[in-house]
Amino acid sequence: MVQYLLEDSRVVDFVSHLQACKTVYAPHRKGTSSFAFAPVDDPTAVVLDYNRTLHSVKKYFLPPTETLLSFDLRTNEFTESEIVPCDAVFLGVHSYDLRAVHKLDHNFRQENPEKNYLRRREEAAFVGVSFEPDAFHFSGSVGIGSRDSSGFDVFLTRIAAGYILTAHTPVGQELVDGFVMPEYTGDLPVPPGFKQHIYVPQDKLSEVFEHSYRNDVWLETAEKCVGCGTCNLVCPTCYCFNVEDTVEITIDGGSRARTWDGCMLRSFTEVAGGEVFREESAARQRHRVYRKFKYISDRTGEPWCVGCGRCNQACTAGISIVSIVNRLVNDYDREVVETA
Amino acid sequence: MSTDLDIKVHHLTRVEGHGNIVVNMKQGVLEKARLEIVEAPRYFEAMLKGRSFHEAAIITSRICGICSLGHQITSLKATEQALGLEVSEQTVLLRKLLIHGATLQSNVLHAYFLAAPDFLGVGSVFPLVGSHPEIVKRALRMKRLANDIGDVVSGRAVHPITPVPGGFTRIPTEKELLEIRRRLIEDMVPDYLATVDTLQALAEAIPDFTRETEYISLRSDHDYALYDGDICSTDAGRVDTADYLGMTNEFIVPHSTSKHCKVSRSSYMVGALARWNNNHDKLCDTALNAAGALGLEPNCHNPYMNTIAQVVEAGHCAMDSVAIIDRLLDDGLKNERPNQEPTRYGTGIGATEVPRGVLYHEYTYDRQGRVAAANCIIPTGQNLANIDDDMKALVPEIIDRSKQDITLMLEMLVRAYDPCISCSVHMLDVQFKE
Amino acid sequence: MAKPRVGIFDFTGCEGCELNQLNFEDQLLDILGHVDIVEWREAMDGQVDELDIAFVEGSLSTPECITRIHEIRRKSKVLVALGACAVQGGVNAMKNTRPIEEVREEVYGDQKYLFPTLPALPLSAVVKVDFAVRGCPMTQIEFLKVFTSLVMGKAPIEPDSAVCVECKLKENECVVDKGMICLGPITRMGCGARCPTFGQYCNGCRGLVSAPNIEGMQEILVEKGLAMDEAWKRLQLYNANQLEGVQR
Amino acid sequence: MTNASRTPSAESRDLYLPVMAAITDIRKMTEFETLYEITLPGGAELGHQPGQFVEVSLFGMGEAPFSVSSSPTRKGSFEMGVRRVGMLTDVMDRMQLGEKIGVRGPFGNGVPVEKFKGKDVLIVAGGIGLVPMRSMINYVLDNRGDFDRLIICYGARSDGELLFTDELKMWADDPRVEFHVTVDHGSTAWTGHTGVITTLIPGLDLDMPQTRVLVCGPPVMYRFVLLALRSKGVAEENIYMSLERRMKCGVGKCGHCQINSSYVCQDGPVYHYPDLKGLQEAL
Ligand SMILES: Cc1cc2nc3c(=O)[nH]c(=O)nc-3n(C[C@H](O)[C@H](O)[C@H](O)COP(=O)(O)OP(=O)(O)OC[C@H]3O[C@@H](n4cnc5c(N)ncnc54)[C@H](O)[C@@H]3O)c2cc1C
Ligand code: SF4
Ligand code: SF4
Ligand code: SF4
Repeated sequence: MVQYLLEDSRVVDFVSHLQACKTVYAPHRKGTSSFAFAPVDDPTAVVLDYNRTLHSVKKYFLPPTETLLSFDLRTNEFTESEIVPCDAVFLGVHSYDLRAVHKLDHNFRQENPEKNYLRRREEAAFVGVSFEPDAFHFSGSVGIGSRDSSGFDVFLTRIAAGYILTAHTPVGQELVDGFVMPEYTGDLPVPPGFKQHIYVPQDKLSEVFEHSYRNDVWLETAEKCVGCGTCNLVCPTCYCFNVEDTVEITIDGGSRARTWDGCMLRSFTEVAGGEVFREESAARQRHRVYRKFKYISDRTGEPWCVGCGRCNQACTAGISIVSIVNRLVNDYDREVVETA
Repeated sequence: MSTDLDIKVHHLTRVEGHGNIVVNMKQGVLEKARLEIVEAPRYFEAMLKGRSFHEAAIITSRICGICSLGHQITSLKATEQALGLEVSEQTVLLRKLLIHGATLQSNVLHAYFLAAPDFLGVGSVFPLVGSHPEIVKRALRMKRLANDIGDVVSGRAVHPITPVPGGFTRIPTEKELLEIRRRLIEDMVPDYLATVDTLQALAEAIPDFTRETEYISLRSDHDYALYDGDICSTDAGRVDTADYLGMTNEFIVPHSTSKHCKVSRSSYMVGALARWNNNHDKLCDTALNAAGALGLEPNCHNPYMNTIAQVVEAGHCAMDSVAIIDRLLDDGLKNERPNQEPTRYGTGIGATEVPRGVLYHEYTYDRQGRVAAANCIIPTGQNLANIDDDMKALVPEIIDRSKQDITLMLEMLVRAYDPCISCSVHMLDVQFKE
Repeated sequence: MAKPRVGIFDFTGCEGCELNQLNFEDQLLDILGHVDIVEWREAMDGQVDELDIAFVEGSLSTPECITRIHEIRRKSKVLVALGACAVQGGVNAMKNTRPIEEVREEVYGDQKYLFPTLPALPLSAVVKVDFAVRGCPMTQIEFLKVFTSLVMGKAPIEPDSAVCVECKLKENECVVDKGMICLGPITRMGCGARCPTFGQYCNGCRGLVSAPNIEGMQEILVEKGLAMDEAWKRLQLYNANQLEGVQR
Repeated sequence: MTNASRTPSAESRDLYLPVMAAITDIRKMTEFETLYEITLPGGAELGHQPGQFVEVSLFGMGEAPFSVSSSPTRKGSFEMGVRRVGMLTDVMDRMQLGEKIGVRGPFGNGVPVEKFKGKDVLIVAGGIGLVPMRSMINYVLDNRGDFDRLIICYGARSDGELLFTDELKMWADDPRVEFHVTVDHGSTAWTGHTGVITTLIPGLDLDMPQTRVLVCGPPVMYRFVLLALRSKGVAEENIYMSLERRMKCGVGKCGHCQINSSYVCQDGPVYHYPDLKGLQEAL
C-alpha cells in the first residue's frame, strides 16, 4: 500500500478537498477543554490532535433523540419519519470509535435488522487518525491499537511532520484522488504506549466474569456511584433506548420518539407499582459491566467495550471500569486459580 | 354625603403578592386608609448567611420571580464591589441589555395584563382574548420578544442563569443578537406605536388625581439611568449611593410584613413616574413622542400616570436595546470568562433601577468569601408609605361616590404602583447576630 | 366535552412560576382554547367553588396557608404542584434548618410576634398532590407536557433520572470540567439541563431523584473542593426538607 | 465484521411502524379485564404462536405489550385480554367497537409446541396469566390428537375475578380436559375450591416423565408453584414459564427487558426453566 505524507501545513487543504467531495464531519473544540464531532464549516476549525470527543460518531447513526413517527390524533393516522443516510465522510475518527460502530452494526443487524440505524449508517466513509493514549484510554487491552486502521477507508498516522496517509478501500482511494501528496518512505516511529491496562484477554475475562457475580466490588462501587447514567450515555457501544409519545399543545397530533437510555438509571427496569427489577445500584453497575465483557461477549467472542475511557473520564465519582475489571481478575486469580 | 365607609379588599387581585386594602371612615373621620401587606415572610437572610459569593445572586433572585433579573444584577454589583471584581465593558453592555429586556417585559405585562382590564371595565385580560384579540396578540408578541432578550442573553428570563459575579457563564452569539435586533426593528417598533395609539384612546379612563410627592430615582449624566447612577430626589437633589440608608430610612409598621420608608417627608415614590420626573431629558425621541401623545408632562404628580410612564419608558428600552446590540457587535463579541478572583473582602453596595423603582443590595463578605451581612431595600417597600398617603388624600376627594366606585379607584391606585409585594416582604435588612 | 375549569393559586414563593405561565406567549391562546381559567388572583378578579384542575405555586408557611390549601384541595379534582416551593419547599425551606425563633428575631427584632410563621412545607406535606411540575422557576416544557397530558386525560410521566442525562443528550461539556461543582448527578431531570447548557452549574432546583445517593454526592462535592459544611449548604439550597434527618 | 465500513441494509426492516387494526369485538370480562377481538387490514393473519405477544400502540399514549390470547388455529382475527392498570390500558378501556389501534408483532419465542406434542400438558395459570395460556389451551384443543392429557390449574383472587367464565364452563364440561379452578377468597355463592393456586398441585394425578408444565402468573406466584411442582416430583427440565418485563421495542434492541444476558422479548417470554435458573435477576 502506498504511503503518503500529509504535512501539517496541508491538513486544511485536505479537509477542503474532502469537503469538495462530500459533507465532512470532524472533531471541533467544544467548551473549555472538550471536543465534539460537528459538520465542518470552517476547515481551520477541525482538530485532529484530540484525546476523545464527548460523544462518538454513534450520535449520527443512532441520534440521541430520534422521531420514529408522527401522528394525527384527529384521523388516528401516522406518518413515518424520513431516514436520511449519512452520505458523508467522518474525518478524524479514532480506531476504538470505528470499532464501536462495528459493534453497533452487529447489534442492529442481528435477529431483527433495524432500518433506522442501518440506513443512516450505510453510506458513511471513515477517515481515521491515530491517537496518543491519555490517562483514560485502554483500547490496547481490548485489541484496538492507537494506529489500528482496520475498517477505515483512509487512515492518518501521526508523525512529527504531519500524518502518514494510507487509503485502504476503493472508497478511500476515491476520496484522496486528485489531492497530490509526496510519497512517504520513512520509518514508522514506535507508537506511544497505553497508560491503563486490563491484563487478560477476553476468553479469560469470560471465565473471570463467570465467577464474579457476587464480588464485593459491586457493593463497594455502589457506595460511590450516584447513578447519574453518564457512563451509559457517553459509551460508544451503549444503544439502549426509551420510547415516548409527545403531544403538541394544540392536542391534535404529536410524535413518537426514541431517546438514549441507560441500564444504570434506576427507572430503566421499573414496572408495576414502582417495582424495580434491578433496584440495587450494585446490580445495575454489575449489569453494565457484564454487558461490556460477558453477556454479548459470550455470544460474539469479543469484548463489547472498546477502551475509549469515556465512562471513566466523564464519571464525576471517578469510577473506573478498568479498576473494576482488574479487581475482578485479581480476586479470581486469588480465590479460584490459586486455591485450585 | 355618607360619613361612614368601610372597605376591605382581601387579597387584592392583579398585583404581585398578597395585600389587603383597608379603609375605614367613621362620621366623616378617616380612621384607616392603608394597604396591609399580609404576604408571608420568607426569611431570605437565613438562607444568605454564610453562603458563598457564587450563590448570593442565585438566592436573592428567588426573592421575586417578577423582578428576578433586577435582584440578580443588583446583587452582582454589590458582590463585585465588596470583592473588588472588575467587570468588562461587554459585561456592562450585556447587563444593560438585560435590564432593558426585563423592564420592557414588566412594563408591557403591567400595562396590558394588569392595568388595561380596569380601563376597559373587565376583570382580567382573558375576556379581551375574545373581544380584542389583536390587542392581546400584540401584547403577547411584545412580551415574547422582551423575554427572548432575557432567554438569549441570560439563559432564562425568569431567574436568569448566565449572569454571575464578574461576568457571564455564556456569551450570546452574534447571530442570536442580530435576530433580536431584527425583531426589535421589524416587530417591536410597530407594536410599540400601536400600543401608544391604543392607550391614547383609553387615556381618559385614567383618574385625575394629584398630590405633591417626593420622587426618588437614580440619575446618571450619561444615559437614562437604569443600570447605575447617583440617587436623585426631587426634594433633596443628588446623593451618592453610599448614603442609600439615609435615602430610605426603613421602619416597621404593624399592618405590614414589609417595612416602610421615608426621606424628606412622610413618604416618597419610586418607579417609572419618578424616573420620568427626574430623567425625562435622557429619553430617546420615540419615548418622548409617546409621552407627548399620552399627555405625560414633566413634574407629573398623579400616581395613576405611573402606568403611562412605564409605557413611555418601554419605548426607550426597545430603541436603546438596538443601540446596545450595535455597540456590542461593532466592538466584536469576546468569549470572556467571568472574573472571579476576589481582590479584597469587604462591603459593597449595588443600586439599580428595576421596573418598580430603585433597588439596593448591600453585602459584607468574610475572608472566605461568605456572606456575613446583607441588606436589601426593595422599591415596593419604599412605595408603601406613599400609597397609604395617596389613599388618605384620595378618599376624602371621592367620598361622594358609591362604595363600589371608591373601591375600584383604590384598587386602581394600588395597581398603578405595580406593586411587587413578594419583593417588599421577602428581603428585609438584617444584621446577623454572631 | 366541557372544557376543564382551571384555577391557579399561590402560596409563599416568588410568583415566578405564575409569571412563567404568562410567559407562554406562543402557546397561551392554545392553552386558553383547551381550558377555562376561572380563578387566578394575580391576573383576574373572582373566585369559584369547583375546579377540575388546580395549579398551585408556593410553599406553606403560615397557619392561614394550611387552611387555604385544604380548601383548594377540597374543591379541585386534580391538584398540580407548580415549582420547587410547592414540590419540595424550595429555597424557603432553608429557613427550616435554623431555629425559627432565631430567624424571626433577626428580621423583626422584638416585633416578631406580629407575624406568625411555620416551617416552609411542600404542599404534599399537607394535602394529596396528584402531579408536579418541578423547577425554580417551574420548567416550561414540563408544564406543557403535564398540561397536554391532563387535557388528554392521561397521567403525565414523571422523569426520575439525573440532569446529567439531559446534559449528555445535548452533548454539553460537563461544567465540572470547567472547575465548577454541579448538583446535576442527583437532581431530577426534565429541564433539559438548562443551567449547564448555559455554562452554569446545576443548583438542584428540580429536587432530587427518587433514590439519591446523598453520601456519594457529598463525597464528590468535597472531592471537587468544597468544605463539608459548604457542600452541605449547596445540597440544601433547594432540598433542605428532603435532607432533613440525613446523616452528613 | 471489522473490514466492512459499509453495511448492506437491503434486508433491514421498519421495526417500529405499527399496522392499524380494527377492534371488531369487545367483551367485558370483569371490572378490570376486557377481551378485544382485533382484525388486521384485509383480515390478514397475525401468524403467531401460542405464548407470543404484540405491541399495541395508541397515539399520544405510547405502546405496551399484550399477549395474544387466541389460538393461531382460530383464523381471521386475534384476541387480547387486557387488564386496566394505567395510562394506555385506561384509554383502551374507553375505546369503542370499530376504533383502530396500532399493532406490531407478533414478537417473542412463544411456547415450544413441539416439546409438548405427545405429552401430558399441565397448565398452571394465575390471574391475568390465563390470558396468554388460553392461546395454548385452545391450540391443544384444536389439535387434540397431537397431545396426550390436558390438565389446567387456574387460580384467581376471587370468583368475581375469574376470566373467560364461559370457556371455563366449557373446559369443566369437556371430557378431554382435566380442569381445576380455585379462588383465594370465594364469595358466599362460590362452591368450588378455595385456596391459593399451589393448593391444587398436590392433589394432581401426574404421570411424571410424561408431563410438560407451562406456568404463567404474577411474579410472586412462580416461586411457590415451582416449590409445589418440585415436591410433586416434576423434573426441572419439564417446566416452562412465561415472564413479563417492561418493553419499549419488542425486537431485542431497547434493552429494557434484559435479564442478565437474555432478552425477554427474544429469548422469552416463554422460558425453559433450567435456562432461567442460572439467571439471578429472573424470578
Ligand atoms: C410479554 C408481555 C405480555 C403481556 N401480556 C399482557 C396481557 O395479555 N394482558 C395484560 O393486561 N397485560 C399484559 N402485559 C402487561 C402490560 O404490558 C402492562 O400492563 C401495560 O404495559 C400497562 O400499560 P399502561 O400504559 O396501561 O400502564 P402504565 O401507565 O404504563 O403503568 C401502569 C402500571 O403498570 C406497570 N407496568 C407497565 N408495564 C408493565 C409491564 N410490562 N409489566 C408489569 N408492569 C407494568 C407500571 O409500572 C404501572 O405501575 C404483558 C406484558 C408483557 C411484557
Ligand atoms: S464501557 Fe467505558 S471505556 Fe468501554 S467503550 Fe464504553 S465508555 Fe468506553
Ligand atoms: S454539568 Fe452537571 S449535570 Fe451536566 S453532566 Fe456535568 S455533572 Fe452532570
Ligand atoms: S439545571 Fe439544575 S438548577 Fe438548572 S433548571 Fe435544571 S434542575 Fe434547575
